[in-house]
Amino acid sequence: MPDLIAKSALGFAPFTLAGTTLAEVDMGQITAIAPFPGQSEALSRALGMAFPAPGAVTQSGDARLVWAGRDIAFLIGPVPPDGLPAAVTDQSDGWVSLALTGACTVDVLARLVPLDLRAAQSGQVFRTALNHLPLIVLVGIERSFTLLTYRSMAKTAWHEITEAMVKVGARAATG
Amino acid sequence: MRLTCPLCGPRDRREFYYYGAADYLRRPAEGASPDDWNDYLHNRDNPAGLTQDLWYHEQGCCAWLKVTRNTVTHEIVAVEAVAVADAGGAA
Amino acid sequence: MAKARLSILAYLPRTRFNAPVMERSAMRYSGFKVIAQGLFGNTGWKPAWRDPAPKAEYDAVIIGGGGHGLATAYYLAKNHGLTNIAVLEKGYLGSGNIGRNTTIVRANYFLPGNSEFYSHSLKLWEGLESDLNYNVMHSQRGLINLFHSDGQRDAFARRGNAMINQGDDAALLDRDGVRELLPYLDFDNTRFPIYGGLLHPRGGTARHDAVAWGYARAADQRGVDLIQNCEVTGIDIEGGRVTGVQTSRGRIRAKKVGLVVAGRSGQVAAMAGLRLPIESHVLQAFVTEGLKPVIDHVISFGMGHFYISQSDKGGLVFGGDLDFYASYASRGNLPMVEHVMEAGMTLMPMIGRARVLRSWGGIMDMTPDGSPIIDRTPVDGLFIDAGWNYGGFKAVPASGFCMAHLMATGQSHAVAARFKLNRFATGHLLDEEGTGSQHNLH
Amino acid sequence: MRIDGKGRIDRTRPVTFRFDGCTYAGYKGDTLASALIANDVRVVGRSFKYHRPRGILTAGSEEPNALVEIIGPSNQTPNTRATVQELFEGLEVRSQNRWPSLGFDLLEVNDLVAPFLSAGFYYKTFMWPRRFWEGLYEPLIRRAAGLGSLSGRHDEGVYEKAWAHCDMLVIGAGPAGLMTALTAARAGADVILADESSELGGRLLSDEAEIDGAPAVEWVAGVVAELTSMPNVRLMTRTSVTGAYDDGTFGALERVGLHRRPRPNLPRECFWRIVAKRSVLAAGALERSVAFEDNDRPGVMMASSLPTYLNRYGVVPGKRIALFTNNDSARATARSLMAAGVEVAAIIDSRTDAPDEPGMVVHKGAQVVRARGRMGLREITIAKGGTQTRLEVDCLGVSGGWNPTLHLTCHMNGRPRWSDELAAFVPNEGAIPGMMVAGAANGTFSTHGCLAAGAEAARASLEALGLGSGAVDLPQTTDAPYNIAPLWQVPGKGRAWLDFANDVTVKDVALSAQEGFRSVEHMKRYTTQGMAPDQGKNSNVAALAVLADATGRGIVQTGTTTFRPPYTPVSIAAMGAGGRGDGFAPQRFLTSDQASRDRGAPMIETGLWYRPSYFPKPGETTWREACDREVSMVRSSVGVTDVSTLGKIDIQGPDAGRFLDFVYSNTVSTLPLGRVRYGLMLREDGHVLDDGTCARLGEDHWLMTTTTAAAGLVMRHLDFVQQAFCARWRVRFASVTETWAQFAVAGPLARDLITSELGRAPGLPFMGCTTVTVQGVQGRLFRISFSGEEGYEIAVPTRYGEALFRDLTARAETMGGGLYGMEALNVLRIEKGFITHAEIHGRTTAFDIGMERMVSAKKDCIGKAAAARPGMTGPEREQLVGLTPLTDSPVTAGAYLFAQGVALTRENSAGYITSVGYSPTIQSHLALGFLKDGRARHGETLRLIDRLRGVDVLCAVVDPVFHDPKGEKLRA
Repeated sequence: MPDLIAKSALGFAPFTLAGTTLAEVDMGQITAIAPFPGQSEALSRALGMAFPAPGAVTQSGDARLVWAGRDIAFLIGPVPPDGLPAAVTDQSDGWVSLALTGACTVDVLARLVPLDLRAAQSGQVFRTALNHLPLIVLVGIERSFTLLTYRSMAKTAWHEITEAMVKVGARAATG
Repeated sequence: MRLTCPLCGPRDRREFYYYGAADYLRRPAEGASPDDWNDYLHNRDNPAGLTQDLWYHEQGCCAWLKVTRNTVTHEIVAVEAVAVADAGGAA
Repeated sequence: MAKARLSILAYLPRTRFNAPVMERSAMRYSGFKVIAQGLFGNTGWKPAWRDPAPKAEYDAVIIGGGGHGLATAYYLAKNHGLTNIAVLEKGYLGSGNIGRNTTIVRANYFLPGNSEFYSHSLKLWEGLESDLNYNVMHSQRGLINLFHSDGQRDAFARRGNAMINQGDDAALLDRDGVRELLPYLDFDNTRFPIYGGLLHPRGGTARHDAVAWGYARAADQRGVDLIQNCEVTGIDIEGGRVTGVQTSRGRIRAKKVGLVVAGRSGQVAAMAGLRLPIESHVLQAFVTEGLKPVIDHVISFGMGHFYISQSDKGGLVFGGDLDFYASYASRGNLPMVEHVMEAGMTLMPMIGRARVLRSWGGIMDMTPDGSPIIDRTPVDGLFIDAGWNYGGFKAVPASGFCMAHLMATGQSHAVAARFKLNRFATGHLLDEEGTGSQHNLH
Repeated sequence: MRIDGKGRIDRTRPVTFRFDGCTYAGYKGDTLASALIANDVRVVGRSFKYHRPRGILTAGSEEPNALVEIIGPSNQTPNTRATVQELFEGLEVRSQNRWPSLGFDLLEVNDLVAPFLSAGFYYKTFMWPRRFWEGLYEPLIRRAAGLGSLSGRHDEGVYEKAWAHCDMLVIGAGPAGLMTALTAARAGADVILADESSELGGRLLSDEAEIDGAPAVEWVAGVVAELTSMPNVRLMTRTSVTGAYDDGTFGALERVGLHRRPRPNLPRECFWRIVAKRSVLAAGALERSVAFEDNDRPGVMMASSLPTYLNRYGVVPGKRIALFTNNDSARATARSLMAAGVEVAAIIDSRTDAPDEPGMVVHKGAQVVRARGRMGLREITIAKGGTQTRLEVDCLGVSGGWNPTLHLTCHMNGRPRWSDELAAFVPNEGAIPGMMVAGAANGTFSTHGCLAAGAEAARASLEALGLGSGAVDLPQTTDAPYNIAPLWQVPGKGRAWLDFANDVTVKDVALSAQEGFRSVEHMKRYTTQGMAPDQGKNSNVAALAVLADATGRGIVQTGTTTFRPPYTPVSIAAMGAGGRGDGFAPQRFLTSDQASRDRGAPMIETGLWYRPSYFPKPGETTWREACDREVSMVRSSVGVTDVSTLGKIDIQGPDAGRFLDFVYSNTVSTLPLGRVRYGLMLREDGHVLDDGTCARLGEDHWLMTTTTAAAGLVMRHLDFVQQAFCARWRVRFASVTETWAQFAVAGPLARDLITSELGRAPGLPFMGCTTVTVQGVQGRLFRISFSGEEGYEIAVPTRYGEALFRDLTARAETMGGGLYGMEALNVLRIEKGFITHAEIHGRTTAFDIGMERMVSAKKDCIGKAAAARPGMTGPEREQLVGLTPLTDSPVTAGAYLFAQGVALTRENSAGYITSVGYSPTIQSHLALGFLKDGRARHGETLRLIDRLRGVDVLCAVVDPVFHDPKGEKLRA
């Protein structure tokens, strides 16, 4: 057991407004896996799950392989085996994960993200921007979203999302 | 303006970083003449019409893209990856 | 906010009046003339310039009837006595960037090569009205470059010292000094706290269209033919020497041809077989509805690539950075629009309720070091004045002055001696921004 | 005057408001304009140049006259159109551009001296004496000009921006727009219908048209109800589509809270970015005026505004109204007014073949030549066949025909086409890719025509979207023809207004042509025609017709100016929403952020990060005291600082070494495992891009560090080099900047501190690296130094960063050491002659900083060829040197260097200073700078001069490494 105390990026209590909640979540182990040229299939065999197509997530048990950009995917869950034909980088501490759930998630994100998320399907993933912040959007069920951005920018992300929630809430209250 | 990233689909221009003319892809070989280097780094056709230039999907998949584009109308004719992506086992 | 400007007597000793030399009988403008004409229904005003048909041959032809081209023609006539010359303009006089900029006039460069040139330009500005007998409304309101860190202060201190070394003026303001001049800035903004500013008291603005018209009228009065709606379609070269141009109004022979076509330099140079170190980009600018005086200075906010002044009509005139992609469209897109507005709101949220009335775009010929080219070309008799990036307006007088000198004498003027076409090949760069050879980063 | 039984206002909900200090009553549903009309307020504003009294001209956003200031609880909003501002309880308004009052305005003197203020007069005068321009003339002009005023206080309002996406954006909800939206929505398209009004229906709410045999408003209500019920339709009222941009992107401004009392957190406005696969412009048409003498008097209005005021708001602006027209459209207006019991004194129709109108006096082939009534229309003069008659009226409705609202089609440089039949410009097809234009915006003015065009636009758009045919039965309605005989100006001696807002008259345009400003752009710029808040919506076409006449050309040859975004003005705050304060750029925080703040460290921004400047101790009153102490502490014991902001890039693969050799100027691939090397990176143009270290963590595994400022830049650069030039190489990289918290430990006791932290001696040679276990956590240890002391950097996963920082701090303090901040870090590196971006400022070559030998001759690398250009090396260039003042005087960065005895001119300056600091170690001020041929000039004495700050100090030129030049401490 480490003697150093681990801290999450924010440590804030969840924020709820207009039936919508923003909460910091722990994604556990995140490993970036970037197959070397021509090695995607070999990598898929070694991992036991297909290297995802752009915008997709593949799954094997509790392990998810989330597309995260050109020739790179994030393995979420297990620690990957050694000797993969890929560059393997632990990214667990590089990101803050925020869960946005509830009634107005799409309206809130429409104020922040330049994508049409109304018809986003569970299991889709987008690399994009949250205003000026880099963003990975993981689409969950019932219009819930997991938002990943750089850990050091967690406070800005939290601030901007809650600001949008406040304005959406004020509109809803005004009718 | 929207660019259709081969990996991410149509995206707003603000996700992209513009570099310059696709001339930058034709880097002179080691030992090329100073004139070749001057041409490579500085001189441009700079057409009023169709051109090819380089964009980087910085707030996206990080692919460098070669975009065929009209500089007068801003019409995007084609977008292709500078390097063929390796995703999904494609060569 | 017009402060102590009304103490007129303080200015009187510095006043002098240079009557311009008129070579043909032309109408002089003055307050008395305005009153006299007003009394008689304003029916006596003559055209500001003639509308001549092109002659078959000129001693020199300037391609491009924008600010730089008109100024070149004017100084060729005035300084070098060349009057058998023509300016060929594809559209109307002043239809290029001279009519679509943010009207800022300054001489706050720091690299040798730029310093002396813009310093010279500012001196020409300061005598322009009496020189041209045209009120271009040059207003030295003072320009303030804000800085937001110790490192930026040092960089601006270097710039200010370079300006003083050049013989120009500069003052370093601390935070309180900025607050005194610009109390409406957001000094509580913790994102980019204002550390101070570099004040360039002689910086300011001018009425952009009037500059083109003033030069046009003065050049016309000295005998220059200003030929509008005359598009150059080819450049005639024989044995490596220019002999004339092909135009939509026929062939025109010329011993010397000056290429002064900002925003089109690449296409026109290509007619002479030249490939230029230029990539053209769009720069947007904005003006609000008219407002009572609220901003007295020109303010530049480097962190947000934002600059603003207020026109005499009351509109806030402001802009930002390039749209960053090569374009000839004279119009931009929303990401830069929004970026500029966000920068305005972070710096001076008091302008929030001003409404943007109009946006427009100009075509900037961007060079790999952000500095211009005034030089001979490999074709004998063909000269080029190009690559003004987005700093062309303030350069108009000196650009015309130096281009005229070059065309008349064949030699670069001392203050434009470093604006060589081959400096990129040799590595003698004039990169004020320090951003390198990527055209759009200057 | 209010008319009983008319209008769509809610008469059960009275509203009081104040205008120029007087309290008035209106109803919910009123605009400010309709409420002022109801209260018989005639003069609402003053004109721009001549300060003439002005009333309300229109009933829409194109209003040029009735601009007012809204006084809010926290701030004021200038130039608000009274015709757009909806009434709410407590609305407080004042008129603008007048002093001292609206009724008595001193600057009305301008109107008396108007002959001397002709177009462009200011270009011809105010030149002498020269200094009078800035001293006298310009301040006077500026104070007279302008319209409303800003308060000068920060705008504390709430604004937002948002994105919307759709298959079809329908702009305008009149008959054409409603029909388009209905047809498309029924076919299943994802539709956004945007309209700038508070209510959908467009002119169907104003006119008394019939559809399917019933009042058109009933059809509107049915369609709106159906659209409201459909999940694939979004109705955006109070939303002006302001700009058409590339690839189906539109800007739109929604007035969210401006029509009601302010509520906490409710945005005033929202700026929408709408991305549409297809769009239909159904924005209708704008009626235009006819220029005649004093046609700007309060009470002279657009004819079409009268039925709008009557049928939407139940008001009429006069008791006795005349209409002046050159087309058929004003007839319905006359009938509506008559039916409501308003006296229509006459219809003055300029057409000799104009139709009769039962029950009304129609003067055919007649013109209104003059209006009288300075503070409100009293009388008009009618000319017919050489005779003039006077007619007492208090309101004149003018219709000079209709201009399609085609502005958006010009936003991508599209030029409209002139239609002789309509005497108007009509849009060119395809001006905006994916956009169709339907209805009056396309020159189709009848209700039937609009409905048919809307259905057809929907059909064609659906087909393009692959959504079927969208067949809908067209409702039955009339298809009246539109007959017009163009009339732009009525001849006469007086001033006849074209551009009301900018006070441009027919004479001004004629004078412009007389003076050679014959191009339409010249005329616009010379007279300011069309440059006012309405951007020429009311006047451009007439003005260019007048210009065409004055120059003897046709309108087609004269051409048009270009409409640019926005269609209606948009507040800076709305388009800049989110930018205020901290919102302009992301903030990045270190894991040690709170711990540093706990110790009172002022945090300063570097890049996007916040880093501690220094750590004040009790009793210290200046930053210098803290900085000196921290520097001495590092030199004598041990200091700790957070360096996590440095870019960290993890590079892996069999070809990684080869790749590094290509992007670094020096050779890195030969580095042994477990070692670190300094690397220099060039831009392809040969200048220094960045410097940093590169560690070899494994056979095929490297860790590159970059400076804080260049981290993103370097990542992008590496991506480019890899994807463009060596995509087949087996190398991949990922940023791990965020993954690791990394702390520098420096000083003679650094090894002791690391030993204490790890529980064992580090056992690393200088420039070595290894993995370590830190208090049970897997970490990394590097022996590198940016201070010149023995130094280590220790890294742990970010989640442990704060704990390790606090632990290191506590251990350091027990050893007599502690934290140091950016100020001390800067002094330490200057003492050692290490460079930062103050020195590698983008114009620096490897030669300049004495590192030309780091550009390996044995291999190609990025930037090598360009660095070999003749201008990039040699004694003419300024080279890095150190400088020490001969006296104990502070020196400043940004100062210049001069030889003694020379004039202080640009030509004589020999170099400049980039970095300065006071070195408590050497007990001297120190400077780094660049000096021409500097390496050959060590030992010279130069003047360091900063005239901005009054510094003039003699300095010795020395080697830039002031401290421990042999590096013995580093390697200890």
